[in-house]
Amino acid sequence: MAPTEMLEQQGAGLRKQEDLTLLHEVSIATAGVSNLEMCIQCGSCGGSCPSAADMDHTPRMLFAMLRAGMRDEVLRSNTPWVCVSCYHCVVRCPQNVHIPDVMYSLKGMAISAKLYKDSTAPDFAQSFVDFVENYGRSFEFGLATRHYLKHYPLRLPGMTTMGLGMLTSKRMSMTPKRIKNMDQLKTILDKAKTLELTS
Amino acid sequence: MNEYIFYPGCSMEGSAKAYYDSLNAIKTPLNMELHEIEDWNCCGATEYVGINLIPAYSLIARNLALAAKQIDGTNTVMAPCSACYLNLEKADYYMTERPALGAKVNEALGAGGLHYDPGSLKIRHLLDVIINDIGLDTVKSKVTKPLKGLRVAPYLGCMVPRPDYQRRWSDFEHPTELDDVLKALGAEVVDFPLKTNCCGGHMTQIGPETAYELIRRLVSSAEENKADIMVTVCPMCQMNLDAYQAETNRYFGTNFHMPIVFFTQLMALAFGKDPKEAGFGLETTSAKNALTRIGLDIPAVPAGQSVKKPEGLPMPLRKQKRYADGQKVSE
Amino acid sequence: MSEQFEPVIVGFTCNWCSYRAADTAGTARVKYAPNVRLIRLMCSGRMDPTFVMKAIAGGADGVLITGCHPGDCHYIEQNYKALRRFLLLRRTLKGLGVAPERVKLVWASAAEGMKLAHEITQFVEEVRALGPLSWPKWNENAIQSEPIKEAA
Amino acid sequence: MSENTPNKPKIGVYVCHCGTNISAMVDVEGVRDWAKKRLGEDGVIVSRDYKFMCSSLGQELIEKDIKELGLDRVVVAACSPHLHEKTFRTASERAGLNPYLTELVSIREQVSWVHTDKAVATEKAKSLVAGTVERIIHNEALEKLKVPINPNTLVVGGGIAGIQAALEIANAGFHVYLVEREPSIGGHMAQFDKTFPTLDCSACILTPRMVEAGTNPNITLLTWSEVMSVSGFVGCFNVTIKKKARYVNEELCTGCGICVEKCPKKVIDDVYEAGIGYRKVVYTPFAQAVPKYPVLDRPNCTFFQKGTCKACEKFCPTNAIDFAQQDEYINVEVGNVVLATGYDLFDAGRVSNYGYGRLPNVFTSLEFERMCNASGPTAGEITLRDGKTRPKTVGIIHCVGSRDKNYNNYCSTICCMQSLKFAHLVKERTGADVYEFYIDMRTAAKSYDEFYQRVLDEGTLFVRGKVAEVTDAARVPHEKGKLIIQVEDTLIGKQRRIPVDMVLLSIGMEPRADAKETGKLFGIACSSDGWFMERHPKLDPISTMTEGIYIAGCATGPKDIPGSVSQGAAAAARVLDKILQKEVELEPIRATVNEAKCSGCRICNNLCPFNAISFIDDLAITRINPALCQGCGTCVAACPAGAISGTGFSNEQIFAQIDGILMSL
Repeated sequence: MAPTEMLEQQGAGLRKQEDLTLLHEVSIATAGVSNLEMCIQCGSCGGSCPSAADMDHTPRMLFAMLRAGMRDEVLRSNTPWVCVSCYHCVVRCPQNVHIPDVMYSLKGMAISAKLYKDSTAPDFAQSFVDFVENYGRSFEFGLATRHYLKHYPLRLPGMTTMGLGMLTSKRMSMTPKRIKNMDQLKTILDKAKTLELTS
Repeated sequence: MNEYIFYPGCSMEGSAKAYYDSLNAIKTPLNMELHEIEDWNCCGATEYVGINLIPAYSLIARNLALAAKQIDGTNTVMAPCSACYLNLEKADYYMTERPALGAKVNEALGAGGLHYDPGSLKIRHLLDVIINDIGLDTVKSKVTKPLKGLRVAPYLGCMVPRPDYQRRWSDFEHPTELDDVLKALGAEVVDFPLKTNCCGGHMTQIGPETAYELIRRLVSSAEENKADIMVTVCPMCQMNLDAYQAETNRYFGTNFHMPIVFFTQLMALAFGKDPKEAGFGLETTSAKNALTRIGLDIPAVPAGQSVKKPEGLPMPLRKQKRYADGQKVSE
Repeated sequence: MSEQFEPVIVGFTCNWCSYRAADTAGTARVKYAPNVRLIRLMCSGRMDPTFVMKAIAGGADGVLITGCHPGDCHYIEQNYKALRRFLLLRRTLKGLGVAPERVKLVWASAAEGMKLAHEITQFVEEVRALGPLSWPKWNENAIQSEPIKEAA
Repeated sequence: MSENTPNKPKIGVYVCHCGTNISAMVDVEGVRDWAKKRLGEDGVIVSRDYKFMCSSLGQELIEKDIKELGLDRVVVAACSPHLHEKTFRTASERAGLNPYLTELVSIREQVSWVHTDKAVATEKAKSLVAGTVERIIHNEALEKLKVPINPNTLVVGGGIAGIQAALEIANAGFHVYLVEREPSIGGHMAQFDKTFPTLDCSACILTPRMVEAGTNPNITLLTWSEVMSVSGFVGCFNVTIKKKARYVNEELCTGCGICVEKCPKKVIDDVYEAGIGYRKVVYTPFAQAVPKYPVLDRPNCTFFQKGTCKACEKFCPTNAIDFAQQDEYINVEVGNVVLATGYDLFDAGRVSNYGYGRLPNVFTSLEFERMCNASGPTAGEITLRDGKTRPKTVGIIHCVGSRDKNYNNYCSTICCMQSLKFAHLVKERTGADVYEFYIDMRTAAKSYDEFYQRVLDEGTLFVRGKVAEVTDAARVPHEKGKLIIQVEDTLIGKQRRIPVDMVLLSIGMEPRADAKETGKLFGIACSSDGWFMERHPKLDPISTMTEGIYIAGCATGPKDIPGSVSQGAAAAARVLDKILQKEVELEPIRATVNEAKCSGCRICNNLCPFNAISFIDDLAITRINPALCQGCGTCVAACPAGAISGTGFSNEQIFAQIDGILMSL
């Protein structure tokens, strides 16, 4: 293998200059002030994470990879999708890095780059959003059935007992609620989709 | 009269019906008046932000903008659902912390003829207002049927005590507010070490194995601490721990039976409401056995720790200072 | 006019933090806008509002006041007094029809050469944006005499 | 401007090339010629340039002109006054010109080094020169103030730093008042068992020094005492010290300890024993305490609570117990002060995810020091909170409360070494497995890293990662009944849960809770972190902005023992230097009140943090004590009557400088 290719394999942002701006790019795309640049790699996030075991990289590693500009590797990582938003990492981070919000940004970037490994999570998020964008409310029954049909058809039998219980006990309604001023919400969201954080 | 602008959140009319019913059952005795936000919409849970940031925050902010229109007397928005509470709270906070975000969101709202000035509302959780506005004394005074002998595991979950940008709670990890309410109801509160750990969140949908493990940790710890029942403040937590407990049992070959209900349900019971009015019977993991304890005048089950003088080295005085300036020190 | 307006700015530093910050910037060869001329005081607390009036009346387009960070004042707390006077001063200027943005307060520790340089360059741009401030040349009743009102 | 001054001044302007440092970006000759031409009418009679003004030849150039042309003002356009002001002022002085009639203009740091357009840079250089020329016309010849020095010294704080300072001064033959808040001197070092990296016994090396301090005739030991008020200034401070009632008569007490023995009441000792041991109500904190006299802890004393008991009094062979004793106020005159007030420890309870206060077997570093100490509550046995069980696995957590924006931003510097020491002690005494959880290993001092090597060699297990939580909630059977340390092992990128019996929190240092008040009391500042602020962090770490007040030890920031000792000694050296000079010279930059102009409005009265301003009631005017005044000029700026003028920085001088700077070139 040619040395340059080997370099490619090893990645670590040695390839493209632009990749060295990745960290900043993510930081900007994040809701609050992410403080991502401040990470000292202490690992208090990876240590706190209840689902770390199922992540291919701990958040800390992900941040190091961002620094190294490993765009594809980061966006392919399942880490952001496994994040349960428990916020333990945020309150324990000695540098006040807004970790879950960074995870949200990474999900968004992964979706637009079509770089996620497993489509389960993105699909769930998408169907959730679909309901919200059409009704203004989330629709648990529709969501659950639609999602389970697609991804865990074999689990459905096991689920039905619970599902039925939920329905009979009126904990789930068969029909979604729609808000009155749906048009207003639509226009707002359509406008919003044309906007993004640039600074 | 404690007035609040009220954001119920989607699940209150669905999976968390019990929460809604019991809230309605206690609001009169607690003298609460709730003004529901006119035509409120979903807060996006933890899903929308992961898809598209600005729309996600605009979705949340629409509720804030609508609520701001309803300011009259009170500017406090009260949300009983942790995820809703956090989303509203975060939107308000980030729109201030990151003016760029605020500008974009208002640009979007503008398209719908709405606008929101971050900071003009106070977003608070139901438990917060019960503790800090209504107060434990009032709660105590309304108790007609103390929950004597009922061992309760107080379970707050994540999104109420964290990230807590407004510093409303006594602690990120081991807040005592829920314990205090339950004690006020006469219940026996177990020192539940995982009271702010995660219930699995949306993992029940996208990675059940992960979720089942988190559920197992919580339920087994509650059982080890000899709790009769778990109490939560969050529809998502209740849903996961209650509805998916059977699945978890199946997955691990365990045999947990830990009922989990909303704290308002126990409040309603203690206030003398009948179980149905308090939203009981809706839970998948039945609270029947647990309920039989209430009202029966049996001596409290001796707690794990004995009362006699500890020998050996004394324990440090437990300070609960959380802030650099040391303010808000809970006994 | 084709060539851009070069504002003249008088700056005041304290002897302990901000003047040393200027030294630090120099030693580190940090480049910044040349429009500011610094005057050394012992402390920002020495900052007498009439200095600012004098500078403005004397033809300065802006005045930069610098000192130690709050809590770091070498005279313990005098920079807080500077802060108070600064706020008062801005109100007075407004009353006189001078844009208060023409006076800026910057805290810079001896180590913050970078910061000071950055703040100076930024302030020059801000004042450049405000345009020239032409006041009647200094005389005893300059303050009373009707000042040129500024747009905005 | 010139008409303001009676006889026209004779000013010389000297422009320095500084090799090419200045001349590369500033047209030096241009400035030279311009100064003569444009500022001639203001009194510039000569202007020269030279390759290196600061060289002896350059200085001689100036001296020659002063002598031959009778210059009475000198302006040197060169580098920053903080570098060469002294050089040129001394040169002028040699030539018979008052040093305060020479000024420096910084055209290097403020012009040539920071600008890129030679023409513009040259213009700026010119206006800066003009400003200083206009200013210097109004400069006055000033004399340095001289203040006699009282040879006595006050040392506040009886820790190792304070003891060191006191001993050095006393041994040089001068008197020291050593004030300590606690019943005994010794400070934190007296609580430790071993000291890193040498592992020599802390008490063994400290107590001899304590005894020395206690017996040295030149040291007046004032323990169980606090400084209440300070007035005066360098050379003559007047200090009031409160000697808290001991309820033990020091004349009569022999320190036999029978009262302690007979006292029926035990309370938790949360000072010396860090809360894990008990003491009597009448007590000496530890066996080797200096002085030997016990203290009666009034709030806890049964007699003071119920009016009965008096066991101590009954059994005292010399009737030294004195329930009627009152607090005593002592006034002392001193010339200099050394503040060695030490540090507080971070409150581990604030990091609730580490469970301190909730999980019995989580200990702080100080608790562990006491536990290891042969004189401590377990007589040196390392045990769990039950006081019996030996741990089989111990986890030591670094950086607790340090390097963390939620608590303290700074590194406490000693915790890494302290933790390594703990690891060694645990291994040595229990053979337990020891884990160290660190973010970065910081062992940067003489033979520190060697100690790290040694501990590695002893088989301590190092995990790089900031511990996320310590919990007693077991997930798997083998975790039951243990404390589980959950952490990301950042070197393998995996989360680990490590069950241990005992957790030690290496808690950081914090400024004393009352550091700010102490600072106010002595007129010195605290940094934003809260530590006492040095005059210069590198070149003058011992002295403060207030003449005659010196700082040493951890009061200025986290430090190890050698660091504290050196600072104590250094502070002593500074004090002795002052004492031996017999009088001190102060910069004459001071504010003075023109009593004729003073309207007595008192606006300036509470502006001075150095209490230099006092109101003379019967004259209804304000006066400023020149020796107390530090010359900040705040009162000058505040005086509505313009009655206060600041030497060196008078309104005339500043106004003139503004005119100069803004003059058309």
